[in-house]
Amino acid sequence: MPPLLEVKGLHTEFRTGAGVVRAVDGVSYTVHSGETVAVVGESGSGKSVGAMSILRLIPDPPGRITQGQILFAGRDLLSLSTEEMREVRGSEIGMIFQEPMTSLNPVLTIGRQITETLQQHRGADRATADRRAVELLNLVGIADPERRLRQYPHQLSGGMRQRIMIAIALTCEPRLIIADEPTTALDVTIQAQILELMAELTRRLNVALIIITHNLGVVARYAKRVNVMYAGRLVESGPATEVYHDPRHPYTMALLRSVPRLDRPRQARLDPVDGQPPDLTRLDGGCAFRPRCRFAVEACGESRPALEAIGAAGHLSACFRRDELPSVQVAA
Amino acid sequence: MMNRTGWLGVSFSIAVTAALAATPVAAQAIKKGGTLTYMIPADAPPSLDGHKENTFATLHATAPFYSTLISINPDNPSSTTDIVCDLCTEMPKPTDDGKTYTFKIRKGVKFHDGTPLTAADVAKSWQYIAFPPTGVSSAREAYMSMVDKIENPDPETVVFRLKFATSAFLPALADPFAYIYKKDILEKEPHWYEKNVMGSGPFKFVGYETGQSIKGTRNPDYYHEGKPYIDGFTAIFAAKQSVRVDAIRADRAATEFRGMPPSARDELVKELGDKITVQTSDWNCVNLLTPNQKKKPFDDVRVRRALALAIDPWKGAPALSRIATVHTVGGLVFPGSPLAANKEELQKIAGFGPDIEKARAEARKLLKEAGAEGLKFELMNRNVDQPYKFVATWAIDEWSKIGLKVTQRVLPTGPFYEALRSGNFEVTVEFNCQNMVNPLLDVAKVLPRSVYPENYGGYEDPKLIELYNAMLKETDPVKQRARMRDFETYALDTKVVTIMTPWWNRILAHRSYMKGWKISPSHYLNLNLANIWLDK
Amino acid sequence: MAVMTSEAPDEIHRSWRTAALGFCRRQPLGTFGLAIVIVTAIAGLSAEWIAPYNPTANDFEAMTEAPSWAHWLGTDQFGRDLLSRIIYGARTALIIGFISAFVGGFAGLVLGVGSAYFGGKIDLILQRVMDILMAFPLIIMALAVVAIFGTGVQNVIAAITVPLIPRCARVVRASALSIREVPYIDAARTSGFSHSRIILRHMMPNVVAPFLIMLTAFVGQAILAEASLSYLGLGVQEPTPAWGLMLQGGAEEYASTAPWIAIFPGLAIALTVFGFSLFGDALRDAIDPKLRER
Amino acid sequence: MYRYILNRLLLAVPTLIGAAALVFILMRLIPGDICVIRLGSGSSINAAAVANCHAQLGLDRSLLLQFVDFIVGFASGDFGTSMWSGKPVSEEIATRIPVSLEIAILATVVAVVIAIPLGTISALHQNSWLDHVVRTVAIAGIATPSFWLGIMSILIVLDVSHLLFGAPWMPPINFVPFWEDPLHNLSIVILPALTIGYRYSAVTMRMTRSAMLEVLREDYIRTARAKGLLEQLIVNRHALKNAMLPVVTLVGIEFAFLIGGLVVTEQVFNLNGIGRLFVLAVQNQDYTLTQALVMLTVAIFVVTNLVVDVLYAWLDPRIRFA
Amino acid sequence: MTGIAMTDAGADRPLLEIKGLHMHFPISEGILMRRQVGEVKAVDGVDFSLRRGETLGLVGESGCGKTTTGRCILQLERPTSGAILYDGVDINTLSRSERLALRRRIQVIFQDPYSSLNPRMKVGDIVGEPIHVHGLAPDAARRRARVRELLQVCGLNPGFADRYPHEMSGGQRQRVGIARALALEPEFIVCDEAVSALDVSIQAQVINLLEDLRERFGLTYLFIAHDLSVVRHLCQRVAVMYLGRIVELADCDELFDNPLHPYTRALLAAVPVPDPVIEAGRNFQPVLGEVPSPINPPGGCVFHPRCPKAVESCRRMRPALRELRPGHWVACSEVS
Repeated sequence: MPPLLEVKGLHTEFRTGAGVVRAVDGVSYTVHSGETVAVVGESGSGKSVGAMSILRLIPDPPGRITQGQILFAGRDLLSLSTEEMREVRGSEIGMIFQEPMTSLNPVLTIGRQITETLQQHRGADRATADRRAVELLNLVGIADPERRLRQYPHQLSGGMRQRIMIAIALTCEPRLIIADEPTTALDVTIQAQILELMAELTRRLNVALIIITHNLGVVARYAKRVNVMYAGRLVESGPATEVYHDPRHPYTMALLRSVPRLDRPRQARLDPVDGQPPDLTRLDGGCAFRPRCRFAVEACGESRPALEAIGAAGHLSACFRRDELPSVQVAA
Repeated sequence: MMNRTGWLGVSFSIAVTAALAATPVAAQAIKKGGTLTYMIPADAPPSLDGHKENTFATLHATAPFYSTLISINPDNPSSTTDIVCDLCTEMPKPTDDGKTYTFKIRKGVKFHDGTPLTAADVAKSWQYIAFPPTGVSSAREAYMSMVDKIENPDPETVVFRLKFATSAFLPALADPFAYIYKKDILEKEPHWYEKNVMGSGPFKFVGYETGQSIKGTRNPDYYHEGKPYIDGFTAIFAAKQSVRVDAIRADRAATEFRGMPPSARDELVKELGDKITVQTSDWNCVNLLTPNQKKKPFDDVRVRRALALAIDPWKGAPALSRIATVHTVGGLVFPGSPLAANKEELQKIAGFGPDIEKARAEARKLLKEAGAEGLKFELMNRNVDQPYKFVATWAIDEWSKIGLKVTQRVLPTGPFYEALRSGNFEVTVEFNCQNMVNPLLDVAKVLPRSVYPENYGGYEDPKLIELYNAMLKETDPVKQRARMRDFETYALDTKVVTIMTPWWNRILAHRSYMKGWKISPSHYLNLNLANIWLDK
Repeated sequence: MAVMTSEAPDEIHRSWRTAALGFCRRQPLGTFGLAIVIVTAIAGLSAEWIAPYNPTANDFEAMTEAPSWAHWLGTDQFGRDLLSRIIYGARTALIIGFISAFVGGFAGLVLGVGSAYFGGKIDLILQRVMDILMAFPLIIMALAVVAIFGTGVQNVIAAITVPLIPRCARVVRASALSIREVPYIDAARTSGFSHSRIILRHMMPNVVAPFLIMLTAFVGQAILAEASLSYLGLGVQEPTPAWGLMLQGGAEEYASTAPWIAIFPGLAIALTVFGFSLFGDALRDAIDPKLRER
Repeated sequence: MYRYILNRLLLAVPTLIGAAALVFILMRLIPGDICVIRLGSGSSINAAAVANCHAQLGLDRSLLLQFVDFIVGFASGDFGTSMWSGKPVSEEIATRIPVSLEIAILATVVAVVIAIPLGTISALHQNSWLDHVVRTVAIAGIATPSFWLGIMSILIVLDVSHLLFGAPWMPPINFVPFWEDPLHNLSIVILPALTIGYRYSAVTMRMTRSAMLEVLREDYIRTARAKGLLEQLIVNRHALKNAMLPVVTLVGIEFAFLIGGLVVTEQVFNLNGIGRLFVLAVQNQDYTLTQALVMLTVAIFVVTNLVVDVLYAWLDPRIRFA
Repeated sequence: MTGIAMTDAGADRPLLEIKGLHMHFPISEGILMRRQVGEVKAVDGVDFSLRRGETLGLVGESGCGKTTTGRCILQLERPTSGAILYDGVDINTLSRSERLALRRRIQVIFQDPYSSLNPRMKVGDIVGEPIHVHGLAPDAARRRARVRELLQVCGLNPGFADRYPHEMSGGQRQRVGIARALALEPEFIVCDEAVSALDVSIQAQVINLLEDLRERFGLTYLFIAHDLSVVRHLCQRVAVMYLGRIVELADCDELFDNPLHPYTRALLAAVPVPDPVIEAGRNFQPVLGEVPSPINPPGGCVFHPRCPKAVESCRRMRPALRELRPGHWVACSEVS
């Protein structure tokens, strides 16, 4: 079965006063129907830009997708007309954003914000759209949906707003939902509720989910596959268990080591990643992680390692020393 | 240079057009009918009551509605002495050694409400003007100080009995504000006329919108046979100079009756050619530059003299006449009067000398002697463009030529008067402008405050008063003229109590279709529109 | 070129230059505005040297002359060279514009920041006072000031300055209120800094940048206000060369017969205010992070 | 909501009293005397007449008494009589208000109808040539002295009509209410309304543009785009309503300040409106009239602010349901 | 007044003791005549104490009052009622000068490395200003030297003194914030979400720095955070807050290994661990509902609407903080 989404060699740039920022610099990955894929990375790693690029929501100027293909259900989204692309958004691909506070329009009712998608894409009449909205609110676990539909976002709590966002994303029964840090702004207990809800709905409705996060725990709990990004590139990709238990990129390894964990005994000291994240306008030809890498060798400064497979399980890493890492790691 | 001749050319052609237009084209047959629209160059006057008010805005708005006992001859308004009857039947000869004047009143005159106007109404109106009862104010009470009694022996006769004989009486009686009101109304409600109009003049009142317009319609019962010629008029308040010019240009109005700057005349003539008629006259108004002698160094006659010497009126007047409403170089007396100084006489007075370089050299010397070289001072002025600020700008530049550094402080009318009265100024621009041309009284402006309350020079000078009285009491015209010279020389040359600027120039450009109206040296005169007809 | 003694100044120069060049590239309109402002400033500062004639000397041989080689912009009714009067007028305009904008602005700044910082009763009272002042139209307020004190450059400045204060205080207060909530103010308070230090060192500088940009607009507004006052006859008086004054009388009287008298000073005002506004706008766009690309 | 409005109205009371005190003091600080101005425009002034006039106008009483009278009169709806004309102040104002109001409303309509679409388009095409043109025209509107614009526009109308029809044309100079002769009326008010409206629309346009730019960067616009809504819908439904919030405030404030603009514009066009009455009242030192006019201005200011607040609440549910 | 009795009887009196702290923010309406129409009970009766050299974690979800508690200690807010005893002295009874002296001893590190530094000041001035104001260095040269030293201590290149905050990365800025807090040589630092805004890889660096500093300068921390794993790593004791109240307080290991309060349990369960295998094995049931509004908190036990263990009495009775085990305090009537 062909993948639902195939991103091939995606490049997205931003032209800023300080220079050109290659926010996404040659990223390729696939998502299958019904699969949950996580994109992990720190701020500035290009994970959000990559997701926004799929929907072509990069503000131009200053941003621009310069290269690559995004094959969604067989069509290259990058070659669609603006009008065709608009039809894809919200209808075939839903999106959930980080800030439920600001992502809903403060001056429109909840109902209006849900139903307009239906009216736009399905040409539904008011009554049908309203019925569907009630149904959706029930689906995302909001009590008393009729009343809620008449309310405005500020009258709802953060958790409820994010539920509304999920309802909006699900309105047209899309095949893929992209969730950009959907729970970062929420409290832990609410975060758990929302994630559970998303996991359950995607499973029930067989929707593929790309979840973008910096939280390694969230990934571990919900994702089948993990893509780790650093400085605009994928540095490691593979099934979650593989990546967590046998990381093959020094950055992934360092990340996993640096977080304090509840599941393990308290350490005396954390083991942080040294140095600072790179300035994307000043990258050289070598591996971007090299200055912070404990395993860097001379070759790392000469060219950027490609993302290549390790074994057959679909585990890939962009490190020259991907194969020797387990042994080096022990030695270190 | 080429351009300059171009602009000179324009002004030259103006002069020619004006001359042509003003020439009477034979005796044209008078046409009747039509409505005259004219503008009143002011904002709304405080009231419509001529007895109470002193502003031309009231007069320009209400004169067509009223009769007066006597008036200046509307067919010869430029004369300062041609006074004729309006409501009376004949100009009386004074009796009783010039102390009694007996007027016979026309019969059959009707107020606009249809009631007859009798001598009783005339007498009552004049009693209110001369002796206002308490609670009633009369702006002309002081002019009537020579009147002892006003009697009304029968319904056709009014008798004025004077305390003493004076030639100032008849001009005062011809005051254009001296409307004849109805006796009953005055007695019942003396303030009625402030907001209402009801007279016996050539036009009947139609309506008044505050600050906007006033309208009148022809009075068919008017006692001057055949007049007025027009069916009615609309007077629109238009305080803004440019609006008035534009309105005449676009024929929204035929004219205004005060006077306009040369630029307006130039523009109208240039744009409209013979559709515009220009009438000009010397104007019985003048701006004076008065130093405050209570402030140093203006107490020093050398400084005042230097101020006078620095200004060259002979060169300035013709130049200024192209841009400002001033024209004629003159002394204290209105140049159109027989009492006025001629050029030769003037040139003997400081500031009127023929050689300006010599005069300025002397001025510098005087300043040096007085220790006031490079003096800096403030010239106070009133917030009126024409010609106040033009005259001031010119004077300041002239003064700069003897090293004086003068700045101008302009005040709105209220604060301006306040500053004048409190003496809170160094040198001020003031003005002397009277309804009737009456030089005997007009020159009193330079008399010290103890005698003439509206003098702001801050000086006392018994000799000046003495010279004035000598002139006033002189009855022989030739001798009186000589006394006037003494007075003038003492005031302007010996003491330099004030500095004359060129006398004003009344320019009126009106639509050529407006005929029958003649300009006069005062913008308070000849305003009842009875003689006007429209050639349309 | 200055002698380089160390590397640091060079770097600063370069960053200045890059910043300036970047500004010019990204804000072509703003650069145009800046150019106008600079030209005006040069004209105002060096009027004595560049003006071809004495701006106040009457010349009765050359009254209301059209533009020519002798008088590039023509002459006015007193025969004064318009170009020279406009050049000198730039000085008057800038003096009035800058002094009233800055005095009014800084008074507003102090009141606004103080009001926001102290809050409570002080804020409430100040706000009410500002409301009252705001309710008076600028021109009416100026009318009263001039009626009381008379005309003259200082009084005109005062007349324009007074109404600017509440407008400025209002804007400043709003931004100061948001800065008051910012953690570095809390940090300053926990460090035991005095009120005056917190206001002056921590709040003011952070309000001042947007405020200075606002001031450039105020300079323009002040120049316009002077023109309006002059139009009503209450502004600067003859013979001082001032743009608004040149329009008063002359603009209307000669609009038809000698239009250059009306046109050039009007253009000078419009262009200068235009320049200040363009520059201010561009500066705001360049500095306001919200308007910069993400 | 009603309580909110009531509260705002109560808030206006100290502002009104403060303004009353301020104008009372200011007026009495102006040197000069209404009686002297009235009686002294021609020649000599009669001291007795001046004293008489003072007594008639009540100016011989103590300042405190005058102030108390003013406040009490005002509170009871009696605005007094004009010291200049002796007519009731309310009548003086009522005569003048139609022109001013008409111009103000027309200018506002011009501003709103032209500025909001232009500002929106400009923001949507930020940094395009269209944006540059619109912004330049707008800033020119802020930079041009309105009286100069007025003078020039009259002149242009005169010259152009002279050229086209052979006879110069200008709008009539006597005001007629709209319902009596709409064409006549409109030909009078259109030029002043445009003159004032230009600056007004320029300000509004700039505000619309920057508000729109800011709103377009908001997350909910991104959400709307992600929903695949038509761009038109995003602008009209999602962006415009939010962007209108600051615009409404500005339009309100500017409307309240229109009286200031009218002062100059009514001079230029010789209109007998509130602005000119204001100048006259100050120059004639007509205390009662000036005081009443200032109170009127403050009242307009307060009411406009109130209207803005209500509109704001209507537009923004966060306030409506707070 | 139950108070928190010291388990360690031999210790000195606590460095900080908070007794019955209430912080209610009035909600008023009306612009002219303000009427209070309600209040936000941000902190509603909090007691705890801190020993010298100890790190106490204060955890809870947003709006639970942990930050307000910190601000009260920092004297940025004046509590509605209750006492804050610092070194045995109630800070609300201090005179101006005593207050100033106390300010030196208590410092703060904020969450947001962007807004907690004055953007118009150079790093050197930001760190040097408190030294200057409190006269801790005799002259400018010494002050500069001290600033460089502090930057170095915080792991920054002393050359950064000439930079502006916007020229630095988030982690570096947070280090500047720490250096500023250290400038006054305090003994007590309130860390208000000091690491939560940082990226994972930087967070660990800063946590390590905070630990190093504590050892080096004998600091006492009040560590306010919502990230349980960080709190567990850094703190000796932990207090869990919910809707303005402390629901559980215990030694760190005791709390994490043996949570008693249903809310603490829910919190811990909600945190996913970065291990797919463990996560796959967990049977996870998120706690229902959301945090109620602090304007109108539920009666009785504030957690009862969401509590799986709630019984009828929880609606009415506000459970007191009881010491169920030595040093382990819980405010729940249903656990034992």
